[in-house]
Amino acid sequence: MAAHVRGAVIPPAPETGAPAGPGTDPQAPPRVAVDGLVREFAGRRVLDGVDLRIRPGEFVALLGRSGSGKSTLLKILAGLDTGHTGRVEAPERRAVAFQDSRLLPWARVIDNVVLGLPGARARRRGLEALDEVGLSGHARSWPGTLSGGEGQRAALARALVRDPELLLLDEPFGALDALTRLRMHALLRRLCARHEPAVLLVTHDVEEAVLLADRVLVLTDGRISLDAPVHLPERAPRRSPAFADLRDRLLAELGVHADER
Amino acid sequence: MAAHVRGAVIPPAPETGAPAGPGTDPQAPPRVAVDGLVREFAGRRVLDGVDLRIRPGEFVALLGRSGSGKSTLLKILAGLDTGHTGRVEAPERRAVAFQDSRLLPWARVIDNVVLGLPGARARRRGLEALDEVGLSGHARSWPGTLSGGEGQRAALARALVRDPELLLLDEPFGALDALTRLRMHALLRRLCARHEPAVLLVTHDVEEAVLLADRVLVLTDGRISLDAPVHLPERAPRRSPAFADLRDRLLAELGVHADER
Amino acid sequence: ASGDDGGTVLRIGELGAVPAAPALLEAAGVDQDLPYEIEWKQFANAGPEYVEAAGVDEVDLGVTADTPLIFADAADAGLKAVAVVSIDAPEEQSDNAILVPAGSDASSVADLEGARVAFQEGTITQYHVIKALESEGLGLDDIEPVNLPVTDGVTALQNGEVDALATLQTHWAQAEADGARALVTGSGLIAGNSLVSARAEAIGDPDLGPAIEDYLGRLAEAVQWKEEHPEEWAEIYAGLSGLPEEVVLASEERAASSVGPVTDEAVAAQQDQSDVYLEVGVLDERQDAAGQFDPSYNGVFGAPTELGGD
Amino acid sequence: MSGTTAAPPSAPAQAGPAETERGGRLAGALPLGRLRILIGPVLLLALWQAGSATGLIPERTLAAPSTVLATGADLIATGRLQEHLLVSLGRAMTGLAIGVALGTALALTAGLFRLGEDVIDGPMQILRAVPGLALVPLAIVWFGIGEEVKVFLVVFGTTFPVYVNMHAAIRGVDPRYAELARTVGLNRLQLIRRVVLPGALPGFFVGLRFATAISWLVLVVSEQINATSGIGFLMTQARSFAQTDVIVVGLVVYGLLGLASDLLVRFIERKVLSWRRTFEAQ
Amino acid sequence: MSGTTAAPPSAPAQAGPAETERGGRLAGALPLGRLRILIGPVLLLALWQAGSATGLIPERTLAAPSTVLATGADLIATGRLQEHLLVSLGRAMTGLAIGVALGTALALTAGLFRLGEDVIDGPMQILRAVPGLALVPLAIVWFGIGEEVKVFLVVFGTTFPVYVNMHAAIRGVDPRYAELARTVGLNRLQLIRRVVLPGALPGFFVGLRFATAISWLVLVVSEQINATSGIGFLMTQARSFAQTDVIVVGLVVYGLLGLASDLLVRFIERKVLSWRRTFEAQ
Ligand SMILES: Nc1ncnc2c1ncn2[C@@H]1O[C@H](COP(=O)(O)OP(=O)(O)OP(=O)(O)O)[C@@H](O)[C@H]1O
Ligand SMILES: Nc1ncnc2c1ncn2[C@@H]1O[C@H](COP(=O)(O)OP(=O)(O)OP(=O)(O)O)[C@@H](O)[C@H]1O
Ligand SMILES: [Mg+2]
Ligand SMILES: [Mg+2]
Repeated sequence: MAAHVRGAVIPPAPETGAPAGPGTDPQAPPRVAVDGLVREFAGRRVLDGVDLRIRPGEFVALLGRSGSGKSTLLKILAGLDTGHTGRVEAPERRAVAFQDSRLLPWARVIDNVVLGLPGARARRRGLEALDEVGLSGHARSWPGTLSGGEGQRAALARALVRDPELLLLDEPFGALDALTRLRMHALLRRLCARHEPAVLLVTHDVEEAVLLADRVLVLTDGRISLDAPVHLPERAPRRSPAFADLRDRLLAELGVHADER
Repeated sequence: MAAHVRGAVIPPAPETGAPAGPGTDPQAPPRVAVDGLVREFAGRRVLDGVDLRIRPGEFVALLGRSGSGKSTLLKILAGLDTGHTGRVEAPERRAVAFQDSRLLPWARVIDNVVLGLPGARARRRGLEALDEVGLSGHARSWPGTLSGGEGQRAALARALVRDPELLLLDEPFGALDALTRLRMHALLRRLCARHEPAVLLVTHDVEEAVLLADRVLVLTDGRISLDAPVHLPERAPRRSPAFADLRDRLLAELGVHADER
Repeated sequence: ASGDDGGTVLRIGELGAVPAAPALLEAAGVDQDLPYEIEWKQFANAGPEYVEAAGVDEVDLGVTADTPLIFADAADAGLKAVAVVSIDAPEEQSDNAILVPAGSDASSVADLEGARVAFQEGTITQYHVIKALESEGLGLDDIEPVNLPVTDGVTALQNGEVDALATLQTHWAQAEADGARALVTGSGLIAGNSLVSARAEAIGDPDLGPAIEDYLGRLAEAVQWKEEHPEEWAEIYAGLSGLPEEVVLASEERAASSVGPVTDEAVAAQQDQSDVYLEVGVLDERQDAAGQFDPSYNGVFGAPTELGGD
Repeated sequence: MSGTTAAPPSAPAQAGPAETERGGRLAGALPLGRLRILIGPVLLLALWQAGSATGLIPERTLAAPSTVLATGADLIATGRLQEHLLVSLGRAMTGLAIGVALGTALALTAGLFRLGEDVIDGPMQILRAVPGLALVPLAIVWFGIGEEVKVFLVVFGTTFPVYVNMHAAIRGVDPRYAELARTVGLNRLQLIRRVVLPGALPGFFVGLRFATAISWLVLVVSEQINATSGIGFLMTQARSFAQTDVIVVGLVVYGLLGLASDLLVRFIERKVLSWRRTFEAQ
Repeated sequence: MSGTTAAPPSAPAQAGPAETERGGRLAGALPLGRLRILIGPVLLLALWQAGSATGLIPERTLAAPSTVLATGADLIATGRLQEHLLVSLGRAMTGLAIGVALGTALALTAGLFRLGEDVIDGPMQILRAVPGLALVPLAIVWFGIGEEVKVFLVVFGTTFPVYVNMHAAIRGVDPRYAELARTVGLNRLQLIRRVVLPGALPGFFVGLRFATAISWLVLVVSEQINATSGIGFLMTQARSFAQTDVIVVGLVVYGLLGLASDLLVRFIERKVLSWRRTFEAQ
């Protein structure tokens, strides 16, 4: 893994000052290192100097208003953008779940999931992943026949089956009902515990962000305007005052007033 | 408007027994009348005898697990499906916001919004609608350059600018951040108060459903398994016990256990 | 060229849409005991492909109308006429005609003044029209020339698109069967020769040279047989081409011809045609027609193997 | 409003606005099933017969269907037609196979590599515009007057339609899928196999349709060069002897070949593109 | 990893795996800019000159570029070439305009109405396969031997590529947009204008490219009929008189016409399809 990481030259990032979350080694060099990242579209600065560190095993959630540049940042980390300036380092082995589920319409669901993974073993793991996201019955369906949430889960399975060093998830649960969403949370947690990838999760659900992440970021006006570590009790985290506190802080940062919550 | 409604032959529907919500005339004939609706895909019954009435001015939210057939029902009401059996009546003047935002890639955002509406007045109204969804700066953008949430809002503007008799919304807020979402709620409420369309809103957000709708339905195993009227106080509805009660009942119906909420 | 077994192979180009020559040799009974092997090459579209193929050593010998040799020479294609198929009585008979449709009141070439006359540029039909006009003291400027492929001429005439059509052989016979009438034929105006041409290199070749000599003898015999058995030949040709037998027969009986040596008359006729093309601008430079001929095989016909000169 | 299919008798069908649309669709779909595809050709035949009967199409220019039937039957009885077709089939198919392979390979190279695009696309656009007929002399120099030259001319004619359509189709593949391909680490070959080829397949089929027709059309020219058989030779022969009935038999054969190859390509298309939802006529 | 462009000097650029890709892209993109499009043609020219110099392309069959330049200059100096081109331009453009309009109208009818599809598509597939050359006698009967027949043959040649590509492109329009069109109540005309035409435009342009080239190619046949000028006439004449240098000038003119019309169509395409993100070569 070290071969993929260029962290050696990067000094530990004291400026963001994020304490390591559970499962994160504070001494490990960061897997993702972004400095002074700027991206313009037609003269508009969407990203205006973003600095970011993500350590191996760290789970970072990214919040931000619609159109604030979250997907743009994710794409840059995924190596899919060439128009930016600034320093960006990310491991090569990364998996992405795009905001649109982006399934190849000409490949069956299972083939979409194992896309690029060779061998029968990958296929077996793909089927397991489909089972875990509740789509075992749709393995041989065409993507065009899936419902919105089914497509999203297939895309999630495709990202999870790869066990990457960096997992980039762009609103992967947006189209899911409450129960399915909880199941997907559990699945994601299990996988992260097992493989310890660095995770960047874009979401609009503040509670989801707080419950899943070690650290929550808010992107405002092209910069990281809030970088909040999450410390919740293991049991009944939703009931803890820390949960409500952090949620309210984040909502405030996103511009939602107390009486609207 | 009456010319578009065939309600005269439909007896008032005592079986669903939904009391009229605010702004709903219980005597008015239903705008949407569905009886024994069945839809199969490849032998699988996705809708298995759905009965449904929606009155003019009534706001109905539809919940259901991912893949339970919500979008299918919506499409049938929109007149876009021909493979079903059963009786379906809906007014002709309807507007749809699809689950995918479905913007024509070759038309600028404003042209997408006013698609099918002739004249300069429509254009002015389209620009107003874009302003209301916070996209006034993107009127002349190509849809391909919009962020996920921006596209969703453009699609919402397209549906709202038409002032239809039946408004069909398929997860129109799924990709929006908390603040933008609240604004869209307010916008939708304002519009409904003004034009009193019948509304069917598909959503995964139980609280959203309870706060917006006069009635909340849950679709399970191809049938409407729960049909709950909503009665909340006008002031601080979120803090009322009725809100928490209904929310918990709906979550339970969706299979989420108490300790997971 | 030599075959698989090392024996001599003579590659003969057969021009036109029917493999007529092999059938003719067979019918005339002159295809036996060949001291060499014949490989037939069919060029359905006549002219250009044969000349092009000869230019790249794909064919040794062939019979064409006289016109293609003029252009082959202009393009340095390396073909020489080694024998002439000429009409026996060119003053009375011809394969060429200028036709007018049924009901036309033209009675002589002079009546064509101002008329739309169809011919194909760069073929004998153009030459024929020029010579016919010339005989009446007219030129191309006095008519309205219409450039049409020979294959489309009859259709145009029948549909009244043109007032007259210069055509030949079976096309003539077909139009005639449809009521068209010959205003004037080629007799007395043009020679109407066909030329047996060979690749210049083949002529001097120790194996191919004698083969060509032998083949010319057989060809002469076969043509003679054809003239003596027109019905028999018409039946064979009709079978090959799918044309009605009457049409073939009418065309065959039009003008008796025979294969003979390269003669001064043939060279002169060729020179005249070439000069006409120069005059109307189809050719850029004056040619010496004698350069298109090689009398080496005149001996086959008992004629001197040198041209008499002027 | 949608109509009623299983409503209880107590609730009679309501004719709503949408009902009309549905009625229209049913009326268009006629109960003919798969035979619908024959409507057009039969109409064409009827027009032709009518034209012949009224003299709009003179018998000596385009023989009437009845005449053509007789001539065709005759050509088949004597075995001539089959023989010509068989010879042509060999030439057309060989040339087509090479042309399609070449066109596809060139389109992939130009579509996937910028350098390939720079080097290939310009010359292809130039050569594509060059009349094949005018290339015959050159083709004879390079390939002689045997089978090779005939096949070469088919290759020359079929490469371009495949190239142009395929190249445009590759450009038309959604670039978001290319992004996806990069994130899942597909190599160039996998990118072609998994993304570019399937995505460009509809365009490829359009090119294939053209190429199939052209492979036969070219024979009218190429079977003038040292050929004594083949459908192209038959046509040239008939044309130079003004045998309109044979010409028309040839035209009919061409038409049938066109229809048959179109049906074949459609069939393959339906199998291969079964994932595809298409814009439907109403 | 992506590279550095505005990093402070203290943080030197890191060569990550993605860096290589980017470098590759840069290397491919050469600093030639818009001149890149000339690489191919220049290469083609070089090959030709080399072939002529080595004798692989005999002067007699395909004159060397230098010879062609001289002949071409001569043809231009005497005004012949321009005259022929001008005459042909009129015929090609008239026929092209009609053919494109006809092909588009037929494709729209077949694409939008089931009945249209049934009646139109079969005959189009049949007629498309028919050799235009064999239609000449019939064309003469119907259109005489004036300008009409020449234009007709261009129309016959150009209608089909437009039809086939456009028809396939209409089928390829995402049916979800048709659903959208119904829900916003577009009528048939608006559906065409707002959804079908723009969606099928990329396919239309492919068809247009073919049609443009074909409009010139057909002239080689149609300008044999009662023509005394035109580029097709020039080619036929040169071939029957074995004037290889003139043939080659003709071929070059054709090639340049092909390149020019391709550039023109591309230019229009870029303007009209500016919304489109395409799959890019790397
Ligand atoms: N290719 C592009 N051209 C022009 N503008 C673009 C382009 N891509 C993105 N943008 C603009 O950049 C801004 C940020 O887009 P991005 O997709 O990153 O937003 P986001 O934070 O993901 O929003 P959302 O939550 O709505 O998905 C948006 O305003 C968008 O319109
Ligand atoms: N065209 C089709 N062919 C086959 N199956 C289909 C088709 N369309 C939908 N389905 C199936 O029908 C079921 C219901 O789909 P639908 O889109 O209505 O779900 P949904 O309730 O909207 O789900 P979601 O919340 O995930 O959007 C799904 O299991 C889906 O796979
Ligand atoms: Mg986004
Ligand atoms: Mg749905």
